[in-house]
Amino acid sequence: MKKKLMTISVAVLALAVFLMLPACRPPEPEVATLKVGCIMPFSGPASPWGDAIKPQMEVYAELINEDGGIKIGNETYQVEMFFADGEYSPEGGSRAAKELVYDKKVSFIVGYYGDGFPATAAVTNPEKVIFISKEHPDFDPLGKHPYTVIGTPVIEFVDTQILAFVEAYPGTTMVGDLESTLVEPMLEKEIAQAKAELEERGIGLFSQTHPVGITDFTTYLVKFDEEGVDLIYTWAATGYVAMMAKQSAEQGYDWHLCQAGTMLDPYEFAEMAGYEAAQGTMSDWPCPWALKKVEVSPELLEMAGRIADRYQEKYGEPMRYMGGFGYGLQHMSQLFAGLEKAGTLDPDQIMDTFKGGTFDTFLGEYTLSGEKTYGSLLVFGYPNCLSKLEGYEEVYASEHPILEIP
Amino acid sequence: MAMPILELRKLTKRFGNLIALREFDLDINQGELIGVIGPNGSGKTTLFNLISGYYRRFEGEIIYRGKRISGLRSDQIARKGIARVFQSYVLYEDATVLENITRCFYLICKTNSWQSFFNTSRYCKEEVTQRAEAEELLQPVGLAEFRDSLAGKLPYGYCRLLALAMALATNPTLLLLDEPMAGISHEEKGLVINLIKKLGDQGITIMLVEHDVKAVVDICPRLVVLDFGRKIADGSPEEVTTDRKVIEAYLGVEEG
Amino acid sequence: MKKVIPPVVGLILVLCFPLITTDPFILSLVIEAGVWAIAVMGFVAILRTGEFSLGQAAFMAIGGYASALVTINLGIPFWFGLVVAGIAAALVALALGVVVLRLGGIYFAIVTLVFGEIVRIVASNWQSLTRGATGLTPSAPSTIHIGNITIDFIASKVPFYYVMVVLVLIAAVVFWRADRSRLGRIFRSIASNELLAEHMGIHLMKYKVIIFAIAGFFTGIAGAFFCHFTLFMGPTTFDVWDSIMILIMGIVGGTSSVVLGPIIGALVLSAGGGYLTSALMVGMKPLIYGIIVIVVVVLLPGGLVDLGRYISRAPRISSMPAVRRHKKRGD
Amino acid sequence: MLLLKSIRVHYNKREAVKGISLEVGEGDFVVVIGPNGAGKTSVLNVISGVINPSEGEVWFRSERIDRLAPEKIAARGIIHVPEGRRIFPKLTVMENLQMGAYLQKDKTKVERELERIFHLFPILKERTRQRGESLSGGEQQMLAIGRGLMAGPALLLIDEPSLGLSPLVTQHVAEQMTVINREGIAILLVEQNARMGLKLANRGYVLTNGDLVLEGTTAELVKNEEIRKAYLGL
Amino acid sequence: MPPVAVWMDGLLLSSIYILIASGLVLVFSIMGIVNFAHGQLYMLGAFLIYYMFARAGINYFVSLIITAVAIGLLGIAIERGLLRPLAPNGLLPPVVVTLGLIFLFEGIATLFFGPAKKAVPSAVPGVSSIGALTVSNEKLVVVAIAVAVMIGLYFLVSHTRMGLAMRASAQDPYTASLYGVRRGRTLSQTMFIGCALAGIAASLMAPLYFVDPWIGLTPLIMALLAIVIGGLGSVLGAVVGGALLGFSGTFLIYYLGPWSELTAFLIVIAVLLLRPEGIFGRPRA
Repeated sequence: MKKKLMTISVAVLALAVFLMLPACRPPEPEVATLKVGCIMPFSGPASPWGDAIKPQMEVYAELINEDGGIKIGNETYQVEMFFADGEYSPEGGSRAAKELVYDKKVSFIVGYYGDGFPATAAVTNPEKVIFISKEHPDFDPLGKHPYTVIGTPVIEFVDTQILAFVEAYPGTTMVGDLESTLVEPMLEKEIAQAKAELEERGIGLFSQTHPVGITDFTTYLVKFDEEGVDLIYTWAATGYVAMMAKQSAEQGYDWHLCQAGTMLDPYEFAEMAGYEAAQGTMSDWPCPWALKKVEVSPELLEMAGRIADRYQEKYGEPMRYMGGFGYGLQHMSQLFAGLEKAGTLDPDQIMDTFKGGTFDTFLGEYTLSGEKTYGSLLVFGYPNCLSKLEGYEEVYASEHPILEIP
Repeated sequence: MAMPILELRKLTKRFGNLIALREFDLDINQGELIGVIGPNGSGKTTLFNLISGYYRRFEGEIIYRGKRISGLRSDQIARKGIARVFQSYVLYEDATVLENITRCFYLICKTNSWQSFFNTSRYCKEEVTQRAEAEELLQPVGLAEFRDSLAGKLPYGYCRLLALAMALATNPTLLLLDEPMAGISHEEKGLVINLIKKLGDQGITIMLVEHDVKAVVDICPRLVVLDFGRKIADGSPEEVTTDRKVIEAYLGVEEG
Repeated sequence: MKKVIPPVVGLILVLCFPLITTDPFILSLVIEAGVWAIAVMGFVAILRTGEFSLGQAAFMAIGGYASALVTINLGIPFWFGLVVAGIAAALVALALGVVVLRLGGIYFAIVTLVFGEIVRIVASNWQSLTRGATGLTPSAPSTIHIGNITIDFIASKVPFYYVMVVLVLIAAVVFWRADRSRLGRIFRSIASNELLAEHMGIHLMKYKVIIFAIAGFFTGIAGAFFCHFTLFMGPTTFDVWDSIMILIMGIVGGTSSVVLGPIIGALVLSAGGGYLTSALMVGMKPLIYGIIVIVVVVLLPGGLVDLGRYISRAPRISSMPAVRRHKKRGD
Repeated sequence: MLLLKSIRVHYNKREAVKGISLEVGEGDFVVVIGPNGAGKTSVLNVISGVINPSEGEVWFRSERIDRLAPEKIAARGIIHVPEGRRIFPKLTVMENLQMGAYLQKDKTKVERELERIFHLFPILKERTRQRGESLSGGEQQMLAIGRGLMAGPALLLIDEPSLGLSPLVTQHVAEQMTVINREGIAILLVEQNARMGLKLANRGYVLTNGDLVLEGTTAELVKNEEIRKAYLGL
Repeated sequence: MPPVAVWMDGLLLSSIYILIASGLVLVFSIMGIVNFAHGQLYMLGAFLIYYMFARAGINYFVSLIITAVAIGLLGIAIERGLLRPLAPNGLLPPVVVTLGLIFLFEGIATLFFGPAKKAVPSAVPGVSSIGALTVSNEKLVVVAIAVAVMIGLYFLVSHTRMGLAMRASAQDPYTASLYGVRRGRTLSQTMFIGCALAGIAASLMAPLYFVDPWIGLTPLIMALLAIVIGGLGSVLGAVVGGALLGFSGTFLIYYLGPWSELTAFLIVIAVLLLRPEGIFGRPRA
């Protein structure tokens, strides 16, 4: 009986200690700091993305602070990063935003990687916290969500991305599109647009939808084969694309596999799909120094190089994942450019600066449209720089920049 | 006494290849005390299971007060005034003795669930009277002092007494008693016998399944003997206990 | 009189909570915990009839969708949306209950779990209605003006907090009254001994379906409130994991009381867990949850509610409700 | 061979067996009779180790066996044929028999035993592939006894073999038990059917309400009027 | 008629569902509880294979056997340490513990193995071409091993002394104990076999797909569906249910696309309405 009591007390004590943990926080620094929050998945199946981008963002903030910080008006600010786990779910995003906004008192949130932007924006908006995120059909930067900016127009670039893939493989006659029921409704319009544009070029498009979470795509691949597909476009996450590559090889199919997202780790991808099967897989590759048609400002190009070097120095391995330049790092560069230009921390003035302004980012100079541009409202451009897997390396494949902003 | 209260017509119950009860006929009159006896496995408990609706699939008919009740659920049968005390002690073991009784007032509550939900004064009053009634019911079985102990912790004999008190709480017209005296002490047995007799005097019809033939003979003016799923005798205790077939059923066939 | 003091003091504390802190982070954690507490109360109420459901989150999803759809498409105010949500969830619970409550014990658990998956799949496939995984974006209740007072649900979390408190109170009073009244006696009878209860005239299915529907009603309201609070409703907002979490909160809080245990369980696991998320290493949270569950089941079957009794070594009257393994019955 | 010394059994504070002493010699055929609820089955359960007595000792071939696990007792040659037969319903007749020989490692012995059982109960041989549940009551009883024999017992505890069986079948089962006993296996029979039990056995005990009221040779007991009283309450 | 590749895929999916579902059923039929952490045992098995075969380079078949045994032993530990002591307290405590184990195992896996998807290389690389048909060797081997394991399981359960004891103990523990079956040992044996099946399934599937801490849920739910269809407590039911789900899954994908997912659940609902106890379940009530 006594022993049981002891065990219980210990368990309760341990629980209490855990509950106390977050209360022990370091004192606030005295220098002027810019509190920047970042919501990414750090738990659950999507956590590898958060884990990959977080160190890059930390390195970037570190380098900025070493260089003296961000100059806004007459004051120079050090950058302090706060990360919260968005669990890749709307509730998680909302909870993480609350933690960052209410508890950590951040003024900006960048690099949101997850689902359910509206739920997150609902937290940031009333507090006038500027939220730079990717695109979502319900995401309304000028209407319901005035303090939000689309940093990465992921949905809009679907048709240009498909064109970029097709340009990389000029002989393509039939494009297969394979999406989960999760993303299919989001892309419906864009895919239709892509289909029309492809038809002008005499190329067909055949679309299929699969349930979430399956790992066996054989049946879908069989159908693609029956339709005579020679290029597959998919939004599926890297692991699932690897499965598609592997199962294609197992069936003896020989087509080009193109994933809309960035490749998390080319080495692991090749291991997962099988070395042979993985070869030639194309991905989004927002790598500043590999851009050929887009010009990046020399400072940011240098910074990109320094980030890669510092990353290698700090973690003892090369920075393989380039997705940071499409999300977290890109959003940071967008934000800092906007702040320096606005010369104030007042959110309304910053937003005014954003609307219609032109900014240097890691992916070239971009103009934010204050008007309707690519079918949505407030958006940064995005170059579709694509890579192809050769051996265990990603190499430049093609590029289709979105340049024309009225 | 125009019509028997319970009529059993050609009841047959099979379990796979086994026939537990075959073509069993019986009429029971209002206020009668009937003892059902027979060796182990002769189908006595099966008979109760059919009447109380525990088994709903069988052949034959059960007619209670002129209405067919075979095929009804146990709760519907209970609602008609047939109460049953189980063979092994079946109680709400995790509740107190008093609570066990009050739980049996379900069918005779005058207030409805809404009144109870909103805790109306009528419901409160009824609760108080029911509590008093419950205590009253515990008196004759000698369980008053145990009212607050858990039923599961009661000594075996008291469980049987409690089960009896619970059956009475439903204010039954027909009481099915399945071995109320199995495994209880001599004094308790006396208590139970007196109680059953008193109930009989109150006009409750009772069917009693019991192994203790002596007790049954003591209580019941009419006995039915089952053997091998069949009724082999029906009559007064004197007739039955001297019946050759009955003796053979119990003791085995005599030589020669 | 002594009996009245603790709940009154507790209620005053709860009502004064926004005076102690208006930190929206803490408030939202507590508001979410309140939502879960309602769902857990429903779960525990069902459990106390001897059946355990692994699909309670599905009713939150049904409520969430119902409310989101009627408020968005028909422009009905949030408050009626809650009622619609409750009714929709209760009706589904009624229909499901009639079909699956016949199956006892583990069957019921498995089938309700599967039901949760069905709701998720229908929600993600029925795109014309639910907009699939894109989800719906219900809005917060509109600002209320009463004289000079303005209640703004967007600027502050405090109005939401009080709405949550009122909902939890209503649910608590209903479940508490149900537990204390004759219904509770019937539920306990069924849980304690189904055979006896039936022979005492209780129609088992009727009462099981009733409590399943009542639980569904409040669980649906909880789901609707939650989605108007986070402003999002998607197919995975309430999924299998949430159903399992509801069960775990119920067990950890303690099932001996139909109100206090769920509230404690939700506060400790939902609010506490949410508070801890950033402080813990990846993977620590599920690990801790797992350990808490096992420790509670093995050492403290009465749940946290029972902790005081355990330490003072008073006799424990509570443990987990008995859940039947199988219906045993001939044909 | 088997010796019970003042065994007491409690179920839930209820005393089911009130200090019973009993003896079975090698090759003996002993019957315990008494009405239902007299504690007969409890006595068998104590011997086979399924329940532990609250008091008293059980000795088998000068070894104390109470507190031993059921499988240890079975390994020593005491096999219990339970009340209600308890055939494994979904196992075939053959498998039911094999279960009897679960502890028997010697395959040839098992084969021999099987031969003997099929000789004793030819009906079982015809049904080896049928499921236990498909047999009639009498066949199930034969199977239950056969299953017990498969273990190669020195002492067979048989509980109410006549339960629910027609007199004719009961007669048949009774004859088989005599044959088994003649082959040298001691039998402790628990029976409600007093006349049958007393006819078969050479010694008997009479139990009522957990008490031993009479004991002696069956020849003596048959004449005793007490038995009739005990049963029919006259 | 769908193409042969679709048939092959159905066979493959059926194999995994059957292996997992029959493990669950086996444990259920003896212990009377569903081990909800079964999917997580599968996940742990997949990690074991990854570390032994992909990382340490141990022969695949050796790794497979070690994984099966290790997961089986883990099952015994769960049964002896948690489930058996809780068994007298009714159905709920052991079931809740298995639900808690889901979180515990996922936490452990995330903490120690990391959240990233891990790749297990093909154990039997290459493809075989039979006429116009191309099938990967890996899939052929997986199906062959799965079939062999199921045949082995059938033999074990129906033709060995241990299997006999297991079945007898499942039907009537009291009588089985009278003939020398030790209940505790039978429980452990059953848990070992059931969990080892999850380990084998994991070893077979890991090289085909990827490994991460969350791969356990889908197989668990599919296995539960298979069990509901086939009937709780019947291994034959698990086999039929698993095959029905596996083949209907791929066929319906071929004809219906994403709605196939719902169709699987509709089959379950139909079964529940028409025959609540499952196709091979024992009728109740």
